[in-house]
Amino acid sequence: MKKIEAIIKPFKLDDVKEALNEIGIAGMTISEVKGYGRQKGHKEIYRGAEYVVDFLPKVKLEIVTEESKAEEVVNTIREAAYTGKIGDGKIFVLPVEEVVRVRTGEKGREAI
Amino acid sequence: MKKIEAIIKPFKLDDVKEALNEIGIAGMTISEVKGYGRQKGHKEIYRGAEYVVDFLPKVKLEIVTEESKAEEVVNTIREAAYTGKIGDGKIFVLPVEEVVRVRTGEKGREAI
Amino acid sequence: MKKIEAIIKPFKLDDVKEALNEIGIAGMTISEVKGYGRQKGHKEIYRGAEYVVDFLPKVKLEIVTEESKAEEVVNTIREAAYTGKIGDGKIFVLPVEEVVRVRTGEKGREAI
Amino acid sequence: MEQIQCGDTAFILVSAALVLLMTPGLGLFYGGMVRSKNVLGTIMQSLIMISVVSLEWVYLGYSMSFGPDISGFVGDLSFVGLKGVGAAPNPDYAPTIPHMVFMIYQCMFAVITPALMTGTFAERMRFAPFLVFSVLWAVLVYNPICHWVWGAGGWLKAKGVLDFAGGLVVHLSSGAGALAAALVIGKRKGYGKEGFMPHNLPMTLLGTALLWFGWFGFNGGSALAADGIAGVAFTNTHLAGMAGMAMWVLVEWFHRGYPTTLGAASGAIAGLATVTPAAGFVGPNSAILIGLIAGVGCYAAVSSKTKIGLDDSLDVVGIHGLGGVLGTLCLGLFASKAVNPGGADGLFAGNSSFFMTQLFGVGVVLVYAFVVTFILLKLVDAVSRLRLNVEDEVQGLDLSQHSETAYN
Amino acid sequence: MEQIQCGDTAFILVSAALVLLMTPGLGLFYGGMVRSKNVLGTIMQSLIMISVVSLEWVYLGYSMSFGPDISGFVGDLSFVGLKGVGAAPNPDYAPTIPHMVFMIYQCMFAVITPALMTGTFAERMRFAPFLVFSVLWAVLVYNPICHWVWGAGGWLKAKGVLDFAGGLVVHLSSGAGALAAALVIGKRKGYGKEGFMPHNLPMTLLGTALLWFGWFGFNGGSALAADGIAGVAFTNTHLAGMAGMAMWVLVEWFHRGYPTTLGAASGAIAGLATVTPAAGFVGPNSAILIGLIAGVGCYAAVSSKTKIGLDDSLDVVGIHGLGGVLGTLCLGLFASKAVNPGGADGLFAGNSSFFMTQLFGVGVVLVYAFVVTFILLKLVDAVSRLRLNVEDEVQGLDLSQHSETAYN
Amino acid sequence: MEQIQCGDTAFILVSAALVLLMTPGLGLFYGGMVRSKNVLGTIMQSLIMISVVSLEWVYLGYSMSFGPDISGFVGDLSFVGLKGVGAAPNPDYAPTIPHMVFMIYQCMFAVITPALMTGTFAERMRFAPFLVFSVLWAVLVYNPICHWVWGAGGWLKAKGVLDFAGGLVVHLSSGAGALAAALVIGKRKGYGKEGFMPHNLPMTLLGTALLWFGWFGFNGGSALAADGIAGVAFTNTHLAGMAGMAMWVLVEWFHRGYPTTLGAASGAIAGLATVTPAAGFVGPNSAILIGLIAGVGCYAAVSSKTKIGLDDSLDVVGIHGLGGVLGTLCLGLFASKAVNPGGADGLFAGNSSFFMTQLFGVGVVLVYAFVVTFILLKLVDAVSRLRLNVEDEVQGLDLSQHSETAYN
Ligand SMILES: Nc1ncnc2c1ncn2[C@@H]1O[C@H](COP(=O)(O)OP(=O)(O)O)[C@@H](O)[C@H]1O
Ligand SMILES: Nc1ncnc2c1ncn2[C@@H]1O[C@H](COP(=O)(O)OP(=O)(O)O)[C@@H](O)[C@H]1O
Ligand SMILES: Nc1ncnc2c1ncn2[C@@H]1O[C@H](COP(=O)(O)OP(=O)(O)O)[C@@H](O)[C@H]1O
Repeated sequence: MKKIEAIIKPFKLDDVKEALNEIGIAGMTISEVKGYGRQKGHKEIYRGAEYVVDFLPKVKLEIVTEESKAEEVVNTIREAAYTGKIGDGKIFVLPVEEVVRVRTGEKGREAI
Repeated sequence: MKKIEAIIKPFKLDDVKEALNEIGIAGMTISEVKGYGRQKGHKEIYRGAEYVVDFLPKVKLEIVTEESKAEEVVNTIREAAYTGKIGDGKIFVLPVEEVVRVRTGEKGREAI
Repeated sequence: MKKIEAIIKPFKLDDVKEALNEIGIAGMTISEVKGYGRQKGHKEIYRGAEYVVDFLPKVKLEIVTEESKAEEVVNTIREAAYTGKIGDGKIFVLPVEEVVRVRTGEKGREAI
Repeated sequence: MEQIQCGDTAFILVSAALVLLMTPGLGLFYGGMVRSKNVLGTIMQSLIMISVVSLEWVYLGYSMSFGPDISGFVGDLSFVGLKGVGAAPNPDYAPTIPHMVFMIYQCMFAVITPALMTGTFAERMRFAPFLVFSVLWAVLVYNPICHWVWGAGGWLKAKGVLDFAGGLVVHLSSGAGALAAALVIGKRKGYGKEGFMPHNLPMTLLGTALLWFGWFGFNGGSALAADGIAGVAFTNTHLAGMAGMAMWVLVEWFHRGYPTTLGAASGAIAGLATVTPAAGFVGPNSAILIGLIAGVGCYAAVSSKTKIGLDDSLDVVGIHGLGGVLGTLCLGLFASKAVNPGGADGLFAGNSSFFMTQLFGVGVVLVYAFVVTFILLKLVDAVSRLRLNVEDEVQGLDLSQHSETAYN
Repeated sequence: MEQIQCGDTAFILVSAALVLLMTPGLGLFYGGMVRSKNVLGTIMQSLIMISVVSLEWVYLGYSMSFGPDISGFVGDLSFVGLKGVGAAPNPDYAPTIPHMVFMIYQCMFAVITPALMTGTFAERMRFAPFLVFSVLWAVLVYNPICHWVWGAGGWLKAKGVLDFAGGLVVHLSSGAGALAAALVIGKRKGYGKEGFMPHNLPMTLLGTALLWFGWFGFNGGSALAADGIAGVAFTNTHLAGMAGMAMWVLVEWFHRGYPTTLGAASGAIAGLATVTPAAGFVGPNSAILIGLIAGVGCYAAVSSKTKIGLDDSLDVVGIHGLGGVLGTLCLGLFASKAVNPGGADGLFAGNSSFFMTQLFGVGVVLVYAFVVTFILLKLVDAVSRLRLNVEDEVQGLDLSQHSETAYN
Repeated sequence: MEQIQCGDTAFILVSAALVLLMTPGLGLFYGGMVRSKNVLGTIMQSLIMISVVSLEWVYLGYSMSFGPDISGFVGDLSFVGLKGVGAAPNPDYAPTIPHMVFMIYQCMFAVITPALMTGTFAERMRFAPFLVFSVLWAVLVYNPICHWVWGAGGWLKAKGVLDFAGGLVVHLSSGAGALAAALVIGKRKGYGKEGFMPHNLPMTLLGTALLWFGWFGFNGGSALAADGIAGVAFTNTHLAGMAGMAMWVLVEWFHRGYPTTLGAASGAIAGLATVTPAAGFVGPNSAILIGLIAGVGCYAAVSSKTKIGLDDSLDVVGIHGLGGVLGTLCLGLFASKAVNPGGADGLFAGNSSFFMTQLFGVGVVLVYAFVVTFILLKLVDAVSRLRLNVEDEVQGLDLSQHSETAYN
């Protein structure tokens, strides 16, 4: 099993979700995160002074999937999240040793 | 070392925390996430129109623990988070290579 | 590739970010989490009654980096996040199998 | 109509606007204290009272409360649909302002009273039976008590019971009703185990501010003229509010080690509620004393509720109920004809019988409101379950009752 | 100046303050409904109207609206810079209060009207062209319509068109303008695909409370004296607001299965807007009816807008536009000289010609406001693109237009 | 008592309510600008002033400020405990309203003044010494200055210094005190390194709205009657507020490239504060000019504070202090007996001596308030450390001082 973590631009979430649905991924967990990277933070003005805000809002997707599907998921996310501008984000693939569904106790690929 | 990630229903957090305490787990990190899965999203009404909200509030627990305790942790969470209804959530087990306690610099099982 | 996850005290974030910048780490993702551990929760008063709040605000950093840099990153975080008081947090190192940059499709160390 | 004073009319119109603002203010006050999944439902329970009770008021309540008296007990139906309630003053109540202005001013009081009660059963009542209960409560509890105490010919009024701006009519009636409601509906799931911490205290503080602001109209306007009595009622309102705030904060600081902001808000509301019956009948130093008594008394009540295991969720009994009692009795102690010749002298001015009269008034209103509310709730519950089922309570009022989420 | 009444002056000053409060109240009402990245920009579009329109009002608008009449069409420039607008009353408009008080009271109406329109193009207009458009709109749409309907000598007024507090001048003018604006600026990116759920409904409910509170000044104050007419206008405002709230909630409950809090707020605003033109000219039972009509009518309009694919984002057309139409026509039905001898009798009092006059007024204002707004927006757009570019729309108004973030 | 006017009484009562609302409004204004861990503590510092100062006012302050004069310097103790302050007017101050109404109206001014100062030492002062300091400040700074400027027999008043509604008494006294406080308490931990971005700007905008609304009572009510002067003061308040907002936004747009919403709010407050001393003494065109001057002047002050490294956290010095100075001097320039025969003619009406008088007033109040505040803070600090320790500052006011969390 693999866990795919993707950091994407928030407004791309809907597109990515749809694209994943199309390839049969029906489960995922998302969270709001802040990212720091090549993409320059923006300036904000506060009472006549300028401040640089480094951390930009991003969405993190976490998807656990079978080994055989991992690459397809990665590619799908890549395409759906793509804008071509700096800050589009990253995708990480991590190994997962076990998966359990709380409701049924099923394990492994049954649990996804 | 293993990292256990569990996605559970928010109102089950207290039960899970207590159950983990009982088996001697005294450290964990939680975050608010949104989940998408078999559990159908709810409808919301906005000015006379209906919208489906896909992402449901969930809580994510992260617990790093010794290899030998991992299974017990997984089972404990499973039981405490169980309601039997769709959407109860998932538990993932991931390998961890190193753990460090910031305060002392301790590593490995000492650090947990 | 390694993924370093660090749970630190929120007010240490700026120091840690700067320290990481100095060793050439220019990308990271952070999120707000709540932690539970040795550090005792605080009491809160609500209409004449006292309640113990167990979960304390923490910041979680996630940094994916090359294997060879992982140790330096861990040490750097450790030093910058250190206050010596209970609750300083933990650092976890996890294996990462693949990294992709959404914008370019680059993989591996190029993608970081 | 020659006798209409534009200054008095201006004052009561503005006062009516201020009292209207208190109802959503109360919604915010309560809304900040509940968990975020219940905030809309909680505000809604206040807000919708504006519709429910105003309708009832126009087509029944005003006439029951202030219509020509039937043997001291209730008004007749002369004013139903506001028949005859126009620009000419009603000399029984307010000779210098249009009758309609008096009617709408009183409407705002009728609206907020059942809204106060919602704090006690917060986070767990179904919306539909709540509406039904509220209408019945307005008709069977509020209107009669209002008539007894304020209606021309009302029997408690005839007995000499005084209530300047609603210690009995508003605060005790809702507080006693709240006690019944807390008993009937039972504790929230997780009560005593989880913390139920307030989800947004700045919202509660904003609500407090709007309530305080509105209370000037509530108490000041109850003079029904912009005169010296209005001035003293206004001043007393402010002074009791600030004294209640000071006292609660001090007691809490001493008792728990910290002066909290919610304590400040709670003490202010306690002081404001408690001075309400007395506002136009006592002097400012008495008002400060009343505020101090409210601060310590309501603090004690609220912090001991957990001991008796009553889930009066947002402390309607401990603040409004007790405040109504304390205030009405304090009026029995501190009332002074030197301040208001139209009032009475209290115990400390040597008139112990007035104190007993007030005690009697408290007893009557407390028992009546408690008993009738209890019966009403049991009846409504029998017809249509009051309480949310467990899943809905877990999911929260907002989604389960209103299909909405407060924050996105 | 002997004839100045301090009671009337007090009432109109307080009313002016209440109406001022409506503009930031509207900002919060709208601000809660947009996505969090747009909340500051949305509030700003209301707030800044205070500066933009007040300046315009002092140096042009007041004189165009209420200055000595030029052939029924517009006021002359006598009052520019408030020349001659002082403590002495202007007997044409308000004989018992200082002229300056009348001027500043009317200023608040001029301010809020273009602010109402901002709901229709929420989340996607650039700030600079928005300012330019708003000034032009105030000059070319608001001022003339205001003069026609309310100015001494205005031609619609002369024809007998009545508008107590701004059904035509405020609500229909902005609602018709909003329709034009929604057409010109087009849909938001993602419209129909994403949900655009409100980011903070308690903020919207707070805005509703402030609007309702302020509306007492808006309608009550339009009597320009603290008298029986003010009393009836005040009462009608409250009753239509509560009836609109009740009706919207009921219809929605029936139609969608849930009574929502945003529905309650929307219904209240619909009722309040709809009764505006009629407030001082009809009796309270008619006001309740008007509120009920507003609740169901505006609900129907708002919930069918998606069908025609109009992105009137926060429903200015469906609530203020339709409310202005319905209210002005209802006045044609329900007006009664028994309530206000200075008013008219409506259709139900046997006077069908008055209804036709009102219909004519609606037609004129609707067409004029729509056409001129449409042209103005096209012109401004040609000079300086109205719409945010896509990146800025994605990023949100707050960062792209104001370099700020609402919540940290 | 025959001479009491119900219209005037109504107006001052409502004005008092409006001014009371400003204190929590200020709490929200400030609360939105701090980090979320400090929001409750920040609001509390305003809110609790209602208790602290009102108590001081009743038992000392009112008498020191407005009691029978002792050699121009301070009032005697005749009015302690409000002895003799009743329904009969005090002809020295307000002959047409009850003395008690005047007293409570002035109480609200005394309450908000030290609350204004809290913005300067936001996020880092301990609660207990803060309370002690505030009482002492009210007694030793506010009361004397109030007596000098407004008290019958006050020496600055006798010299001809004018201050319509508190440019010296409220804004400069707190602004000069704030300067001292910023120096004594020092910078926040992380100052210059971290951003300290506002945690909730909509809260600040709401605070701005409540302040603006309340300011109508603050300045309008300072006429102490609902007359033409009240009308002009009210109008000037609005116009200076809107002009300040316009100017700040424009300057910022030019200077930084963006018009911000916090800039709009700041400019509005700057304009409102600056016109305060002049409100009833100048014409509306002058008021607009004053607002424009305030907008650019306070912007310049605020944006240069970082250069001198002063951590006046929420800009009390740059807005209220400078506003008080500018407004008092502008009054010296623009005052006109044509507007208010009870006022003066200023420099532009050819009376340069009045300008010098105003300059003198500014100097006296600035030096006195700065010096006494500085000494007071040093004294209190010596007895009980003013500043939070580092852990508490990191943890935030809410948890460390009040054992509460704002948002859950
Ligand atoms: N080494 C890293 N570890 C974890 N997250 C990273 C890392 N580098 C970048 N990110 C995340 O990816 C986001 C996008 O990265 P950035 O360098 O701005 O642009 P790009 O992906 O186009 O190279 C960042 O905002 C951050 O959230
Ligand atoms: N493949 C997945 N990867 C990551 N998270 C998942 C995945 N599938 C489900 N989840 C998480 O688990 C939650 C529950 O899943 P769901 O399919 O709704 O019910 P159940 O766990 O009963 O099968 C989801 O809301 C989501 O947060
Ligand atoms: N076993 C664990 N798994 C995951 N997170 C943990 C674990 N133990 C501690 N943490 C996180 O680390 C934080 C600090 O831990 P704590 O035990 O309070 O102090 P210390 O790190 O000084 O021992 C906790 O608040 C929690 O977020």
